[in-house]
Amino acid sequence: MPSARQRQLRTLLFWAVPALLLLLPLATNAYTQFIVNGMLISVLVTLGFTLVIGNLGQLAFANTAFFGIGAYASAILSAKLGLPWIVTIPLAGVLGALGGFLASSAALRGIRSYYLAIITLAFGELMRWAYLHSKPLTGGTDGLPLPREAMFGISLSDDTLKFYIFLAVTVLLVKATLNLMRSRFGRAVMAVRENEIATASLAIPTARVILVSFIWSGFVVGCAGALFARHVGHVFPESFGMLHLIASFAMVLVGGLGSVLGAVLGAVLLTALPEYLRAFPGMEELFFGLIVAAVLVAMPMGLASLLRRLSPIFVERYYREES
Amino acid sequence: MLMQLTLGGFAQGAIYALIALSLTVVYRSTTVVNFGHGDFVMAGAFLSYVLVVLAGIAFLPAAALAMIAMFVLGVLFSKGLIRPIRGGPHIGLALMCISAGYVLRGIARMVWGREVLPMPAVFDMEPIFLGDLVITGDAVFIIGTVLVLLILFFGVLALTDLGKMVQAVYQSPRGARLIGLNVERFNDFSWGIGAALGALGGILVAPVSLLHPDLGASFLIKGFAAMTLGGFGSLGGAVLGGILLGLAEQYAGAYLDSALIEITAYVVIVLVLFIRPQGLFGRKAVVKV
Amino acid sequence: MTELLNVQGLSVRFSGLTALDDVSFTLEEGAVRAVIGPNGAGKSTLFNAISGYVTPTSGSVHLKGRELTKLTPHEIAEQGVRRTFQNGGLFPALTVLENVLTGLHAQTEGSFLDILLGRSKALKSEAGNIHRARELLKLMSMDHMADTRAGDLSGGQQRIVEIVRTVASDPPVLLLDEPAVGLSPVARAQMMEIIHRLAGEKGVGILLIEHAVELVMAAADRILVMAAGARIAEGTPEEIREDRAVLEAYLGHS
Amino acid sequence: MNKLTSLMAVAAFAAAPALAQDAEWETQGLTDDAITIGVMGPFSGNASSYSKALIGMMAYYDKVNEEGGVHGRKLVAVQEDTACDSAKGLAAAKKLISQDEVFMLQGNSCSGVALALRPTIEEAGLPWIVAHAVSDSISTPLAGNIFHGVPTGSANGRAMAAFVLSKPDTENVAIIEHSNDWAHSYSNPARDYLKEQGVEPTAELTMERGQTDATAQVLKLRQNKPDFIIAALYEAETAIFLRDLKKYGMGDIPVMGTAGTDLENTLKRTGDFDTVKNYYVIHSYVDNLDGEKMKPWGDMIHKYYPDEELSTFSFVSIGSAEALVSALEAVGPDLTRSKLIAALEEVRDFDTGILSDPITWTPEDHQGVKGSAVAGFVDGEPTVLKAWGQPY
Repeated sequence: MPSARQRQLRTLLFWAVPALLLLLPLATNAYTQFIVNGMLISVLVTLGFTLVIGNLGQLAFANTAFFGIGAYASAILSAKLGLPWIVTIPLAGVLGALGGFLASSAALRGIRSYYLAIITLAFGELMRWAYLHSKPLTGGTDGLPLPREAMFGISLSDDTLKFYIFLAVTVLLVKATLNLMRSRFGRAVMAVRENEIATASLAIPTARVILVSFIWSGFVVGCAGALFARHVGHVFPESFGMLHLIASFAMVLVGGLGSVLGAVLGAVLLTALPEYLRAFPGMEELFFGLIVAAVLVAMPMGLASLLRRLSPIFVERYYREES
Repeated sequence: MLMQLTLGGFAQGAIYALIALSLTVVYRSTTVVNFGHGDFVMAGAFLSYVLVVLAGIAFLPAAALAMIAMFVLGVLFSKGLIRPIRGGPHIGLALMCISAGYVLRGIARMVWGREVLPMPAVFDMEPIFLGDLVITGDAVFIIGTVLVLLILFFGVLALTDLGKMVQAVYQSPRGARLIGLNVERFNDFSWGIGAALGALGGILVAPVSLLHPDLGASFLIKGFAAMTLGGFGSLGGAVLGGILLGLAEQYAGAYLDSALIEITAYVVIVLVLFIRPQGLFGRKAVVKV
Repeated sequence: MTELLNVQGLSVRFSGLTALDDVSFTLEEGAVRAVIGPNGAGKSTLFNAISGYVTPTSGSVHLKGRELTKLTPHEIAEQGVRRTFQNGGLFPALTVLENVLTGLHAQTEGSFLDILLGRSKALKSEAGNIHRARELLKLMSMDHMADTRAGDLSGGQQRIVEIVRTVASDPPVLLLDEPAVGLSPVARAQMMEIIHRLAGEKGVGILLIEHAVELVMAAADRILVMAAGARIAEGTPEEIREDRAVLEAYLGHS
Repeated sequence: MNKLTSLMAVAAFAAAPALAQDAEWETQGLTDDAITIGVMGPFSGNASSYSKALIGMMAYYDKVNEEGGVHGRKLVAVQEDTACDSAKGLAAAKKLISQDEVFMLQGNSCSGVALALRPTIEEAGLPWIVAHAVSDSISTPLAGNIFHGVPTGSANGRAMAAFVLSKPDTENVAIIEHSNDWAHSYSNPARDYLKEQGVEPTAELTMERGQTDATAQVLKLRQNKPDFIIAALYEAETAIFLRDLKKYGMGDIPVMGTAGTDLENTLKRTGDFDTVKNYYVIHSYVDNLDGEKMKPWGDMIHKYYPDEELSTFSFVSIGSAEALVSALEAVGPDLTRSKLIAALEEVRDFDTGILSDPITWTPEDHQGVKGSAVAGFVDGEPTVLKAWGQPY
């Protein structure tokens, strides 16, 4: 286990990274800033995803559905009800959580493993169909543009402003998720994955653990959806199809299944890499496919496991001993 | 109109049945659901295209060659990529299948991404008009081929020694291992058969449709829906589920709204899993909590 | 001695098959009661019925006068009846310390929101539990293994950690499902010692399924013998050793 | 631009376009011998077949360059992939604008992406000529720097409906379409035009991308007996729909298709003339694809892209490239972004020699091409038509 000093170092590191990131806009242009903003969104999506498929061990593919629900919720609330976008972020999270609740109701009915995968896939595609065919609300195929809006006198089309907002939301949600994972709840989530029957024998309400995991995953990804809506400025049904699933998978796996640190690493790396692959259009599917296959065979626990070997400060423990 | 829809439903359903059957063959022996199967179907269609159009081989031998090639690919996939992670979590296996599918799709896209390819019509027979009912060459060809194949498949399974062995493995892989059967090799073989049968689905679709790298995605979902409807793991159920799904799509499209065709499969999946998770014939599809 | 567990007329039938047939007994504070019987005698069904994994067809289970029969497994565990599992119920990917902490789940304070926000209420309670878990491990001389993955422990160590996890919350009643299976003689002796200490020092009422006869005879105050789902004998170890029905049941099946 | 100053002067950031109109900005992406042009298109992803649309334009650049360029400057295309995905498209646009610092933009195929790009590009202020995407909302309401160089959805949709109604005694019109933005950009203006003319579509059906069977739709149409069918379907589904139509004995009903398909390739795909003989498509060109007047353009594309399979998309962006070059010529050697925008707004009735309708851009209206011809088979030959029975 990490020593008290290592724990302090870890805490320092955790806050130093976002603190340093505050200076990042000095080094970026509109394009690189946009990519970085996209990374922050991917971090949240991957985080929510890894919680369910990694920690809880449930094969639920409803991630794109939560993401879409969040994005549409944010777009609809700001475009149709005139709410300030920043207010729609938690609301989108709540609606994403509602999606999580629906997905968990399948898991709690005993629909698990591949069945859960299939039914959640179907759920995601039904949502996409619903966006397409609810034109008055969602704009149908034309999508829904977010209204122009300013905060602190700066237009929300400004990538630097968006960066600071995205960063704040991401740091908050990552920290909250870490708190969660390093509590009795986080242990219970893992316990359910390892042995659901034995978990119940320890006075842990397993159904509630599954329910809350899905809800939190939906909340995080729903918030990410709201960020995405503003990131692109225009929400289309096509952004939430099955095609986007493989990228999410790759991020979860490359980083390390069930690891918060891994979610961050995987999301950052695999959002950046396709930009370097821009010179070779059409290679992305091949590339992601090969990466996932290679990681599965050669490094099933992802990059996080390498870091763990490097230094104990990267070991993620499911308890918290404050120094 | 009902008769016509029924015929159309059977022709579509025959393809779904084939795909669901091929998924089930793999699932029954290896307990892996191939989430990349749609792309195997696509690969079959593209291979037959390459052989027919580019290499100038006649359709039937080309189809046979494409199936053999896909059989080999299935075996190699099982040996090279599934075996190393067998026994690991389902998530890993599902992801491996998905990524294999993406690789196939990526290859197809690299080579043909910018063209939508036509396949020459195979059964260019004049349609037969029976009163209001039109019977087309395509429909006859698809239904006929699938029917022959199903008879062959279930015949082998029920009547031959090989079939009995296969059924024995389905009953108890451990028992099969005890009597000296090489289960690993049997699994490779199942992957090969699954890939070849799925490829045949693609090959049959190719002449009536057009080829593009995303061809497989919708078939995968149809296959899942058919499997779920028939009962996960039931070979006969997969076939019946496929046919019923084909019919349901046609009826829903014609009598309700054509926008429903696209989501019939999804609705079937959700309803069946919530109301009768074991499907029509399957063992219970739920894990005991 | 105070009565803890009162099992009355407990029966379980699965589609016509009687797995448990009208079993009644009581368990008192500090008592160790063993359940023995050949395979298929209904011992595991009895455990599952008491701990809520199987719904009894008839009969009742009370803990200190409170009915448990209709409760779910985690509710029964929360009431204070905790169990181990025959095949080992540890979470292999969690560390030893994390495993023990899961046993203190219900004893941890702080709502979901407290946890999310990292409020001191939740943190303090967590810190207290970590301290307690370490103490318990130290008692078993397992504290040096606290950060080892449970899956990497030896079979005997796993059994001990599972018991530590199960008793961490100080439950009044403990159901041990073959705690000594697969253990070395040294580990068996240690297990005996643990059982004695739990019953003698802490007054835990222990219900024990065990095949190892010498362990049963040495550990149990009373023995319940089952065959084909029903109780065929009950008594002190000495009485059971003499009982003809028991001998027949065993001889008839071996 | 100094990043630190802009960061501190955040208010100025908000007013970026105003700030940006300085001399340096005006000639960004410009050297004495090159004009860099950002070319965005779906070079990957499931819509990558539309990237063909950018080939004609780039071949035209090559041709101009070979002839010495414009006032001594070569047209240098910087390609970026949008994958037909809004987030990827935005990244592409931002890369071209702020990293590659191109002088102007031309291209983009997917309307959804173009709609997502519009606010960013409008704010950036550099000229953008939309060379393929058809949605009207890309260029309406007017954005000072965004020009539409192809017939828009409404121009096409109205042309489709007008052609349908130009057939004598057309009363019963049915519509079949994909439920996506591309299909709606044709079908909605067509609906509007029909309504203006007092015609209500009698059947509105959908057929999704990837469907390999149109039996249900065709049988519904059989009960309906329309005089004309408007089909906003992609290439593959068009072929399937026409084939099923003929299969069920309705091959005599004329079908009006979009600019997303062409007669020659549809014929190739169905492999049967009878199936397509009553198929009409929006055809924005002066001649059929293998006609006399199109041949030089086809030759030009093949000169620079020898392996290109020609389809209707291959030619679609050439007209706007011609208009761009004429505007660049008009500006003269002292090129700036503002001068180019002003020159583009001077383009009047510009005959491209390839588009059936001329290009006109005015300060009030940037939708340059107002109409489109139709093509259909006449006596077995693909023929460009003005209206039912009237050759172009």
